[in-house]
Amino acid sequence: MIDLLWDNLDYAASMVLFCIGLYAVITRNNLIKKFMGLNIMETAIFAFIVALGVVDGGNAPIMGEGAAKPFINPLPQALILTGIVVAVSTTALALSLVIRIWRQCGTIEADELREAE
Amino acid sequence: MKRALTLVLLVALAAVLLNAVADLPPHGSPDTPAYTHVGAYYLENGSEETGSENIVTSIILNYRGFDTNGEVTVIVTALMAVIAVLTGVQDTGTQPDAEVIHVAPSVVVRFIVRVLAPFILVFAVYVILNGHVTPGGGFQGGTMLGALAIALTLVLGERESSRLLPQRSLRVIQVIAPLTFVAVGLAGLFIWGDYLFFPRDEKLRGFAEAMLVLIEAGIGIGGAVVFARVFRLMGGRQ
Amino acid sequence: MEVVDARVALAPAISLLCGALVFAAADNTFWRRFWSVSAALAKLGIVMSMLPGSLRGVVYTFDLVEFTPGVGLAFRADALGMFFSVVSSTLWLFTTVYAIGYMEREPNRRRFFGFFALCVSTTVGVAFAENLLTMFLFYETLTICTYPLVIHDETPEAMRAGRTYLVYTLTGGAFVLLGSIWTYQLAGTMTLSQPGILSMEAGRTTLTALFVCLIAGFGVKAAIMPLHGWLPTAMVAPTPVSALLHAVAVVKVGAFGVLRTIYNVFGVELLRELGVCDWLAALAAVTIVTASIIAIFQDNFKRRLAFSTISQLSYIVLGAALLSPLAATAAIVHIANQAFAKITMFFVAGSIQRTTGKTTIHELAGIGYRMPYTMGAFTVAALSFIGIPLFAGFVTKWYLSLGALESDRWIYALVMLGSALLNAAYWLPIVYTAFFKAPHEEVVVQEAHWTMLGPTLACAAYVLLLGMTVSVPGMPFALAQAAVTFVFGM
Amino acid sequence: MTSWPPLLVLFVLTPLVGAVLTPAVSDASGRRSWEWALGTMLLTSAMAGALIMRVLDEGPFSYVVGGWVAPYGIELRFDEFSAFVAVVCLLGLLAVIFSRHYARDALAPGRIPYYYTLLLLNMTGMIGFIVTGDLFNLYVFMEILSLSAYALVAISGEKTAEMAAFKYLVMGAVSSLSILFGVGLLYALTGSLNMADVTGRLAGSAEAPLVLAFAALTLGFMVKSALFPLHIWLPDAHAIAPSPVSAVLSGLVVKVGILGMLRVYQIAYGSGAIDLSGLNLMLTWLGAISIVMGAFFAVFQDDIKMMLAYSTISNIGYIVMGLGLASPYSLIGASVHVFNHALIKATLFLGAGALIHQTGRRTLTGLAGVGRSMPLTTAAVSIGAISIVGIPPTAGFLCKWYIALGAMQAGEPLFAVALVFGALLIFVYYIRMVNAFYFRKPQEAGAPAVHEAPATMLVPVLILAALCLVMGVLGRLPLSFIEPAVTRLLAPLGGG
Repeated sequence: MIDLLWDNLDYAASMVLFCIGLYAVITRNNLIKKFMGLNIMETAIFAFIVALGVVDGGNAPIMGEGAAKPFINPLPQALILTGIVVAVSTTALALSLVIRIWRQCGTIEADELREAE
Repeated sequence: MKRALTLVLLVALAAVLLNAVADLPPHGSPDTPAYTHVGAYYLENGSEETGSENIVTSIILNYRGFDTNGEVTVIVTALMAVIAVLTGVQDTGTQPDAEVIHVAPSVVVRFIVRVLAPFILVFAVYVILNGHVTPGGGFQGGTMLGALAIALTLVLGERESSRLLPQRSLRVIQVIAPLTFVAVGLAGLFIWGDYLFFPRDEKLRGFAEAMLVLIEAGIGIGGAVVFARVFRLMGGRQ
Repeated sequence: MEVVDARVALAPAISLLCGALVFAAADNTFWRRFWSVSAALAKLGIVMSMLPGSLRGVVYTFDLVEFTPGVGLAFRADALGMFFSVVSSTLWLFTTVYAIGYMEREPNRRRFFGFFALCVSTTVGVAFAENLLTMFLFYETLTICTYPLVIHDETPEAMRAGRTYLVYTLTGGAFVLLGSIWTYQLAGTMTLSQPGILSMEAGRTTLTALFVCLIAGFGVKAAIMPLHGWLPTAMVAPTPVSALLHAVAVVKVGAFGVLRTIYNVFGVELLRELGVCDWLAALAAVTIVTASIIAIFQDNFKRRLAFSTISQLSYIVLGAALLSPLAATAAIVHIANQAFAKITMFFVAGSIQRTTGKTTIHELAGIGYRMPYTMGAFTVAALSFIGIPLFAGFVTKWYLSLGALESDRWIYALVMLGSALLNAAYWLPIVYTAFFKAPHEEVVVQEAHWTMLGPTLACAAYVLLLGMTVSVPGMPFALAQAAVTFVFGM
Repeated sequence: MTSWPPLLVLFVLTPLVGAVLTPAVSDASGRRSWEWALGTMLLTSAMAGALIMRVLDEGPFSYVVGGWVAPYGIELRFDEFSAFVAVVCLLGLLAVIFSRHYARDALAPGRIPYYYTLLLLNMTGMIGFIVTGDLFNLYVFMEILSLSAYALVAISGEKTAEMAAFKYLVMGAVSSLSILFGVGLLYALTGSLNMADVTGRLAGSAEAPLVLAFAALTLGFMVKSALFPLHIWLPDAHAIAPSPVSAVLSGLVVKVGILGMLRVYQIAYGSGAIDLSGLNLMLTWLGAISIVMGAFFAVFQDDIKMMLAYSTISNIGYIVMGLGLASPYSLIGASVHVFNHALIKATLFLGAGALIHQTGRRTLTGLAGVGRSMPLTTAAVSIGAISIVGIPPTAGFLCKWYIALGAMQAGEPLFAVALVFGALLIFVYYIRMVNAFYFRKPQEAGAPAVHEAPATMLVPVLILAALCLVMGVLGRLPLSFIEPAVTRLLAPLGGG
């Protein structure tokens, strides 16, 4: 078990990162910090998927002169490029919601907001 | 209390996750399904079939072009959402906008941004146009352009920076990315019979490249406008 | 012989149409009355036009829509269904005429007559239902349609009664739905056209549970104790509604459902083997006696009627549960007998209330001098309930007692006797008070309006006819016998 | 025309282009937005019609984008479950029609063009989600759908709208990540993203990651469809959003989670690589609990839209229970309810929106006696109420019937009991609503005169109410094409 985990250390690291992010989402009171936790989770998943494409000793998948096998799997990279854009978009919307909440209520602490309701 | 409970739960979750990923096909091995199936096909045929040396780009624009089509829609959705959330209402709350403090940036910052601006611009254009041979592409270049616009907004005054975005055609420019994408895709549909089809034979390679560059440019400009606009909206500007 | 005939579907549809037209007529009194009465006549006409065929043994069927093979809305007018629909459409005509007079000055008449028509539509729908699904559909729709009638007055009391009514009947509906689904799962069909569709293969426990489920579902509307709680509270409704609830639509639909469950879902043979009907019969007997005893202590006229209804309904249930042909005849015939007698009484109670404003029994002293025809009709109905020969109620009691003896359960014959005494104990005092106690004030003969008096007398006449001869026009005893022959496979 | 292959991709693109061009064609205060959005939706609906004709004729079909064959390119696939787009287009169209007066009065003028843009983007996301045959593409369209949904909740201008939207966003983003994680795991195990290809290649995978992949996907989709106890975002978001948006969110967006689940089942059953009985048991229980809890909370609401929001949780419970029981009948019932509940809930939310718009009140106490002044709207809402409780012959009955039958078929009669009696509990709060409309006197005598809603609001509500009845009577229609899909879904399990 531990051996297997050691072999798949990249995966294991991203799982741990995922949990750290989730911890922040659940426990943080400040909405921005909550959202930063979510960003950590996103990063963890992205790292996990990108790591799926890694090949030992692999090169960037750019053909042309001087390119040598093995190449790294290009598909996860392409996917995560899309994933990052999605994450950025979500962040933009979340931040603008936080801005509106701040302007309306004067606070972005979750517990104070609950009281205000 | 809540934190301790969360911690316990998360440790349990982590154990489950770790247990599962430990059984995944070994990391870095060239024999995993992930490497041998679809990915291998791309590496094998990508360059030839799409004419792009950068296989990541060939996936983004050719094989999985429809994903990218959706992706540019996602950022436009985000922009529309931000506009909808941040404009059009009077704030009734306790925090007036007037509290936003305007501090003039230092001379050093202003100078450096002004000096670097043309270089950043050129580099961004290069990254956009060379996406199919080198690392880079529309998104990457667009981000640089957007960053440039943001930097300029910070150092220029309100009046000058508002000219960075074309006011009259803004409502079209801000959605230019999906529009170009769909336009090029439809061109493929009406000329060759398939949406997002790019001609593969040698004679038409130039034409295909022109279509790809058009898409990249659309993504770059559209992305840059979205970033700049979101930034300005968050600062309470139009 | 089975014949496909759209008339089976037309009969429920015509009241539906009438409901729609009444709503469309808005506040125009003439058109509302016109549509109500002509729909009642048209429906009676349709049902009666099928009667000769039915008496010859023709079964009319009509499949409306099918959801999936075997599950759909289908109508089928067999002898039992025909009998019930003849009773309800005859009574609808009387009640409509009566209601026009009774509701003269009430508010929200459009809503009242609209839903009134819908109720009868659903009742005939239940009568003609070919399968449990169709039956459930109309059973539930009936609940929904009667709700606005029960809370017609919109007083807090009425709203409370309405809520109780809904809680009881909808729970019952849920049981019926569950039972239907279960039946379908076990038998692969839900048809009511066979003398029993289940078999012992399903296992004793399952069948018992299913029986309890279906009987509990239908028993709510049939007001078998202890499921009767809604009935007395629902008395706050206007009198024609009470009449409709008690005599024509709601309770009869419940009793009819019990009959269908026993005869067409389980079948007599299976139930004999299963033995659960003994319990049902015992429960019915307890209900008959207990409800009668409670009725004695009621001073409110309508509440006494309500408990009497509870008691009378269990005659039907008891008749069915005895599983003997003679008792079954009694059960089916009692649908008509109880209906006519009870509706007469409600008409009387309503007439008295409208004309004199009196609602309790001790106020009724000398009322017989003031409203002689009305109280005459009441006396006829009361004697029928007691079971005096020559009145309709006697026929029921006679066959039921015979049935009890036939199936070696003489105790139920004693119950009949006891019930007769109890009935006498709570009906005769009213007759006595009305005719033999001196009136409190000066007596002027003051009958109700003819729209109310007419139906009252007509129904009383039917009670007499049903008791004296088996060939009452339009109330064929023969149909009941045909139904019994069919279910007992004789 | 109907069999022209690229129609499938144009179907996704039409609302997309229409959406991004909405601000450009209208002026700042939203004039012409409505006409533009309406035109877009009409065109989209026509395409949906053509596609459904085709699926009825030939069965499932697909289209590969850019001429790259699957699994290397992206495949769009239209099967019987995809026929849900019919309801999506219909509700989208009616919501747009409804918004003409509603948006003008309820929203800040500057927001109106963006409101329509986001609504159309929401449609785009939904349609893309439904017709794609590629796991990652599914994720991308799901994000278009989710982002626009968050913003549509915030747009209403109610005091707590942003807070509700933020809550929705955090839950939604976590669930999206969970789904992406599941997709990543499936990719790691099979090397493919095409659903059909993944299905074929799953056999023989390591068990732990496989279970985790399905768990992650299920969890993500369950949050999206607000199954108890993951429902906490729903009531606020659905109650605060503008009413046409509530109709779309409750009718359609939560169903996306269910459709996602159906895709997961297609992969799981088709591959035969994993035993889902544990998951099914859990879903059945959670579904049953959802029914009861949703109904329970709804009873205590005075706010009409809040009540409707909780009722959505109950109804999702029905559907999930049907999925979990995994017998042919229950799956048919669940699939059909995905359609029917959309119609019913849209009737209720649009009707409630019309009532709130005309009276300015949103509590049951405030709406007392409104049946006299707005008879048509209240009649439509009452039909919706009867339908959602599942009284025959309305649309809601069919699903109740089939899911309960499915419970019997699966040998779990107790769940049938839970279902039937859960429906009774639901009735309790709808009867309160009907009572308030018709049988209670208006509170204040001096209240301003209330009139029937304008035609643009009334007509959609009436159409939907009529559909609630028609779909009940013609229940055969959806059944006839769902049945082959369910049979195919369960075929690998043997028997059925």
